[in-house]
Amino acid sequence: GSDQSTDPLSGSGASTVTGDVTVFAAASLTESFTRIGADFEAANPGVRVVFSFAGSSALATQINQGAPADVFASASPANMTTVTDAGNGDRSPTVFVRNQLVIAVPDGNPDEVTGLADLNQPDVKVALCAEQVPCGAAAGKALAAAGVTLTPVTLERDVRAALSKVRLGEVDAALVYRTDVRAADDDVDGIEFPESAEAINDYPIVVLKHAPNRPAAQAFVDHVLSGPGQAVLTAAGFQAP
Amino acid sequence: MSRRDAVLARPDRSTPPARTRRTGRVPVALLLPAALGLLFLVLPLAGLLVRTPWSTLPQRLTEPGVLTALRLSVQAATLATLLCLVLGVPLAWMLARVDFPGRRVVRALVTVPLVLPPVVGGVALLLVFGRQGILGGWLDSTLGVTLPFTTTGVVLAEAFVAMPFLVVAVEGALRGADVRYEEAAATLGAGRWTTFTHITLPLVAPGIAAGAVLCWARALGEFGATITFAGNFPGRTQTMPLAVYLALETDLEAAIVLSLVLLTVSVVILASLRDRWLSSR
Amino acid sequence: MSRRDAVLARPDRSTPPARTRRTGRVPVALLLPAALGLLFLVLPLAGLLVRTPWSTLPQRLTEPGVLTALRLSVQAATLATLLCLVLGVPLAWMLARVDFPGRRVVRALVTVPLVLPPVVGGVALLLVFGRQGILGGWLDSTLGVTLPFTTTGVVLAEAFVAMPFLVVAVEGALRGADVRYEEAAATLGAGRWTTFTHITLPLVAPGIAAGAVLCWARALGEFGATITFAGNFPGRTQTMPLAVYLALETDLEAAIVLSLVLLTVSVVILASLRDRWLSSR
Amino acid sequence: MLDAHLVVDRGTFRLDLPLTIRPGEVVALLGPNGAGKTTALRALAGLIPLTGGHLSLAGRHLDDPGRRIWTPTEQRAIGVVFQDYLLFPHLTALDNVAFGPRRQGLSRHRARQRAATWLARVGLAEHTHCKPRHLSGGQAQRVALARALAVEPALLLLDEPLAALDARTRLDTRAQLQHHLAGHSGATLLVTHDPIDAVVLADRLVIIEDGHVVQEGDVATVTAQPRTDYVARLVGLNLYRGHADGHHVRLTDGFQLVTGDRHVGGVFVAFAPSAVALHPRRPDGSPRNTWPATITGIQRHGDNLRVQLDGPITVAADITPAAAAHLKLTPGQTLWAAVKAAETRVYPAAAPLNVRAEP
Amino acid sequence: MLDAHLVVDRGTFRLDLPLTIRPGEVVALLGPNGAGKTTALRALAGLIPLTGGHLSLAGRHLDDPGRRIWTPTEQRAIGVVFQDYLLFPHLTALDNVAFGPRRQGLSRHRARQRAATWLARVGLAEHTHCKPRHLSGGQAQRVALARALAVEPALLLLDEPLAALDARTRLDTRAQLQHHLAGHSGATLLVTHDPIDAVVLADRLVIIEDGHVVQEGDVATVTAQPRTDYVARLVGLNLYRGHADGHHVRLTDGFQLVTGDRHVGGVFVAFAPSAVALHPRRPDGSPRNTWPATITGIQRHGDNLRVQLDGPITVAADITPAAAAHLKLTPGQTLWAAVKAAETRVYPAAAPLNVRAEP
Ligand SMILES: Nc1ncnc2c1ncn2[C@@H]1O[C@H](COP(=O)(O)OP(=O)(O)OP(=O)(O)O)[C@@H](O)[C@H]1O
Ligand SMILES: Nc1ncnc2c1ncn2[C@@H]1O[C@H](COP(=O)(O)OP(=O)(O)OP(=O)(O)O)[C@@H](O)[C@H]1O
Ligand SMILES: [Mg+2]
Ligand SMILES: [Mg+2]
Repeated sequence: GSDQSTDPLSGSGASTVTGDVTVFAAASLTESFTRIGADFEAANPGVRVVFSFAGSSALATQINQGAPADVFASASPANMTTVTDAGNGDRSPTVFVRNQLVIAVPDGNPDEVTGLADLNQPDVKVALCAEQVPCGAAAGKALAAAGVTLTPVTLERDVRAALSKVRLGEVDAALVYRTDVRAADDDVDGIEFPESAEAINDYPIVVLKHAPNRPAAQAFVDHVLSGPGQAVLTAAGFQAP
Repeated sequence: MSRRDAVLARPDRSTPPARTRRTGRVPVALLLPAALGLLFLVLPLAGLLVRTPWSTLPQRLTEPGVLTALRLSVQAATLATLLCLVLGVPLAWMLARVDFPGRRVVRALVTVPLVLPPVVGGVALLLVFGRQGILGGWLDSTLGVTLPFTTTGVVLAEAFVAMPFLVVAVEGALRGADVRYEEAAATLGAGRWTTFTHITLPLVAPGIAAGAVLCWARALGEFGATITFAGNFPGRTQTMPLAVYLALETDLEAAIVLSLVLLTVSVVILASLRDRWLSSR
Repeated sequence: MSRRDAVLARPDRSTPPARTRRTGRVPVALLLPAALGLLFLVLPLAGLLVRTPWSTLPQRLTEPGVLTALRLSVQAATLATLLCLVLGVPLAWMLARVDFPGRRVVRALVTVPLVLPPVVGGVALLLVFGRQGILGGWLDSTLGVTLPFTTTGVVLAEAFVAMPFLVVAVEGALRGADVRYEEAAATLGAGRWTTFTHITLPLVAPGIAAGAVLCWARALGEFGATITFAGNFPGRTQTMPLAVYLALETDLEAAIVLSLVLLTVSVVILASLRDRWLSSR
Repeated sequence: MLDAHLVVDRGTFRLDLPLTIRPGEVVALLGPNGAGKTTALRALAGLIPLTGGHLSLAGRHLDDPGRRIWTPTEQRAIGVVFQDYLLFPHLTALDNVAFGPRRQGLSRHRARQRAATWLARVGLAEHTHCKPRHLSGGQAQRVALARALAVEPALLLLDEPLAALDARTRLDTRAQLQHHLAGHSGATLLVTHDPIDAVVLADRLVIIEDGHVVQEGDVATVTAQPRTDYVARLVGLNLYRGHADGHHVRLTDGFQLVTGDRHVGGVFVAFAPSAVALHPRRPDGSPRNTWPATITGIQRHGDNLRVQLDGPITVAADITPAAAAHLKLTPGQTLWAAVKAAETRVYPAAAPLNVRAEP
Repeated sequence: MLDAHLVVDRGTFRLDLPLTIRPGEVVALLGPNGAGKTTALRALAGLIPLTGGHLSLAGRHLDDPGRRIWTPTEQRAIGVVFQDYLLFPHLTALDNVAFGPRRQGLSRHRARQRAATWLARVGLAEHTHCKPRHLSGGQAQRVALARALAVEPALLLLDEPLAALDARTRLDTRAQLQHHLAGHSGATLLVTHDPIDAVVLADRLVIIEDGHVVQEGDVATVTAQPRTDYVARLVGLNLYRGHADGHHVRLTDGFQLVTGDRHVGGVFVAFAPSAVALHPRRPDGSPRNTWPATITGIQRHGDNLRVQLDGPITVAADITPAAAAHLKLTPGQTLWAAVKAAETRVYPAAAPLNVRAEP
């Protein structure tokens, strides 16, 4: 149903929105979005934000199969495209944060890794993401830019899995996002490297076409893009778009 | 004829109970692999216990949402098991007792949800029961029933994934049962339905119990199909495995704690239930 | 005494085979839930078939990697099933036949890997067999054996997840079997080991077959523990479910095609195997 | 009444048994192990389908493969006592017996009452609430008997109903059974190995061997004129087949017997073991048939001893212990056997039914 | 030799049975259903442990709960024929029989040879390769017999070994068994309901009721002087207990019998059914014991009829069919029964062992 107000300007300040807003968000946004949701509810007393965190591709499939969601925040443009190509996005999505790769190494950096080239040693076990997932695609670009060829021991299904391998000591290094290293605090160190600039991942967000509560959805998106929202995200290690 | 020479004088002090006296010694060839198998299943649990953050355990356990997710998990798994029993036991009976054409293919098809990666299973369920699915639209428009993203959806997803365990286990039990008792019931005037409820079911009760345990445990641990078909809404569709998944995103220890909670509950429930079932005869 | 009045004249033309003549009519109360159950298990498959991109199927199937992943999946699942048989059947026997203290707890502990979300199971395996694990370091330094990121690791992860199915199913079958045959074997001089191999095993063969089928199918579909413990590397540790999962990230159709390949292979193998096993008696 | 021609193929074995039983009649089906008695009983019960022939009970066609008629077991008005009981292990003795009456529509209470009555009749009033595994073999057998009788069937099928009972209970149960069968308007088929059961309980005997009827008739005729070795042993007679020519019968293996009756053509010759006299030397008195014989076995038989003898014909002889002591009988010993011609019975071998020749 | 005192508690039932069997001796264990015969046999086989007493075989202590000695079944030199066969369903008849010899260390080939020999001895040479479910009840029983005999055990335990055999095979198998037991140096315990089996095969009878020995002794003594109703029925005698005072015995229910022998004190009185004469009116001839009696049942019994009678004492009478026709016997009819004092046997009730009084 979309006979509700479509006023694009019903923004964050106007506390005219009420009801539930259902947000499908990538699992890597769990912590930041939970905080942003609480802030948003505080600012809009009549509103309750309901999150469903899962993998971006699963969320995209659900939305295309008619899931009753208002907002979709994806961890990759590709999954967003799946949704918009199916005509389920209300308009073109907005990139709300970006994420940059770092080299995750165990606490104290025992192998003294300083850059991508250090990973190409026979006794250094490296985990990368599979090329089908955003961090894997980004890693591919970064390695190409550095002219480094790696033989990883594993191609992980997502960035958290790759990071777990470092935390459990199974690999000596992994290419992951800066936000992940930040979340893992003292267990792992993040080594920045210059080629990561070539492989920055965009996080797009969109109000969905069949959103049951379009005004509140738009208000939530606006809140994410607003100053307070962005502050929570950058505190978690994301870069502003 | 060496067996005639060995007389085993048992040196233990206490009077052994009647049952063990009959059973005698356990051969090493069985004891060793059994112990290894048990170790293999239980050691990883020890690994988890080693990594458990015991100091912060209390506040982690009392966090809001843990109890909700736990209750939802147990409820959904139990309902899913009931659904599986209602649909799966008759199906197993058909496979074991009725000689219809294509039985072998049906039997193999039953194992499909076992082999299907659960996430794909969830997608398949969406394709059928989703709002745009084969049946979903019709269910929605005529009966007003929506299944995805509801607690019912969780039950359905778990039942889909867990039912094969029940069906295969019960069929095995039925095939092992002595058909002649059913023949005796028929000579006393019992039709197939009465024979099924009064004779067959009680006779294969241990097998059904085993199948239900498998089914319940599998449903309790279900993750992929649930998150795909029912979404991940706290209080509505977020079961413990989903909570564990999210916790894994941020905090390995939290995930371990949640898993241990799930395990403890399940082990306690199973340990208290199974002997009562098994001694039904 | 209405049962004495009904004489059922069968109108069908062909001479019915002997077995069906004996079975008579199937009660609706069983037929209906059985049909519903089957539908519930098979309909989602239809959903997948509807979405299958039939036109591009041939080139998708011949893509490199598909066959490799398939072969690895079948091999690993088979090896895992063998491992489970070797360790799990003796364990099930202990649970069913030996009255040791703490048996109920052990029986409940066996179901732990069922309930544990597979990803956590993978983590737990890493904590034990990983480089820094309880046993892993020792295995590495003394035997030079590394398990994570190897095909052996895949087998281990699958066995860990699938073994409970075997153990529970076989224990149920053992409890259903008539112990007096084992007593008869003992009077003929057979010790517990000979009795086990010569009498018990053949008698519960259908139950073991059912358990092995469950175990194999579960291992074939295993995803979470495998990718966590053994990682994902094509040709070494990438089984079909892993390939399916990654395909899902970018291309639903590709994932469906891969799943169908997996399903077809499994259904064909199971349909051809099971009747031979079941008719062992 | 039962009117059937049971034809069942089971691999190499084929049962071909015409069988009619009038209402109230008790027919005993006898035959050696593997003759097909249980097979016939299962075909009547509808547990295996006929592959030929037909079966009708009380005017209803129950099974007729030629006309595609088939009635499932539970719709046949039968009661069965199985050779190995098949008591439901999860039900008490009472509920085992009440199972049939319940299926006939009786309330749980009434069914249990009827079951209790039947259990009391078979002498198990104290074991009403026992599970079958707590019953001894004979107790289980009696519960099975009560269970089959409690449905008051139109056709009662009994597979060795008394085999596991002890001598005393057997006598009582046999009397009970006789009493019940007398008051039973339906047909009864009794499979048994025990000639006494057959003689006491049955109106008519049907004897099968290898799936075929070898003799049939009332008790007196069958016991007086056995037509196969099996029947002869069953009723305790020595039986031979041969060709008669007046008072002489040449047996199939060449030996010649002198008989009291005159006959011509194929005949059976029968005489009782008690008609055989044993002598240490060749006797020269009145017996017309004498031959040298070797003792192969000696067993007690009632108050007498039964001696098995080999020779030109194999024969069993009953003698008193006193005579045995006098003759100092031992296995392997050779002596002379004698039978008076007047003690032999001769009757034509041309049988009224499909009899297969036996030596 | 076997030297045992078997004490087993099973809920409300308690078995308490002293039992010794010399090498080569065959002891038959008889008793009504539920007396504890199978329980005793299972305790000897080590399938249930003793709760008291002791058990030693060939000088070895196998089970003695007081001394914490226990030998598992498979280490006892026994062979068992179970009441319901328990043939391994997945093995052929041959492999069932070869199973025991294999366990004794014979090669597969030698074990099969021995098994084939045994199968041939029990008359099943043609069924060597049949699975048990393709065997009839009696065939299965004979395979079980062969299986137990093939291990040549020091103690052979037989639970109703001949019950399911047909009359002919029974005779043969009984003779075979007799032959084997004669050549068997070990002890044999035979549980049976069939007095003929016991009489033919056993050297000594042990009769138990409700877990306790009620009579024990060689065949002649037991059959001549039964001490319980069960034994009397088993051997076919009428038996009463009473108090003797010279030629008069006052029975426990007050009736008085005149006897040929003189006795004083507690006695048993026994007489055969054939000693009972029936008269339409009160006889005034020689019989000293006469009483009015009512017919409760009539059964054929061999060549005669056995009539069950109620009255001041219950009694069974055997009469010829001719006499029956003359008396026009029908159930319910009242007539006079008479027994000559000379036909009664009287013997003291003070038993050598723990006998419990029966009327
Ligand atoms: N399920 C079966 N399949 C094939 N043959 C069978 C089957 N059951 C029995 N037979 C064969 O059929 C024949 C008749 O068996 P049946 O059980 O009817 O004999 P029976 O007369 O009852 O013998 P018994 O007195 O020993 O019980 C036997 O030769 C037996 O081997
Ligand atoms: N497993 C059991 N648990 C408890 N009581 C039992 C068990 N088995 C048998 N009994 C009881 O023990 C008693 C003796 O049984 P047993 O089987 O030894 O009798 P039996 O002499 O062999 O009789 P039958 O001649 O009928 O086979 C019976 O009263 C029976 O009810
Ligand atoms: Mg039979
Ligand atoms: Mg018994």
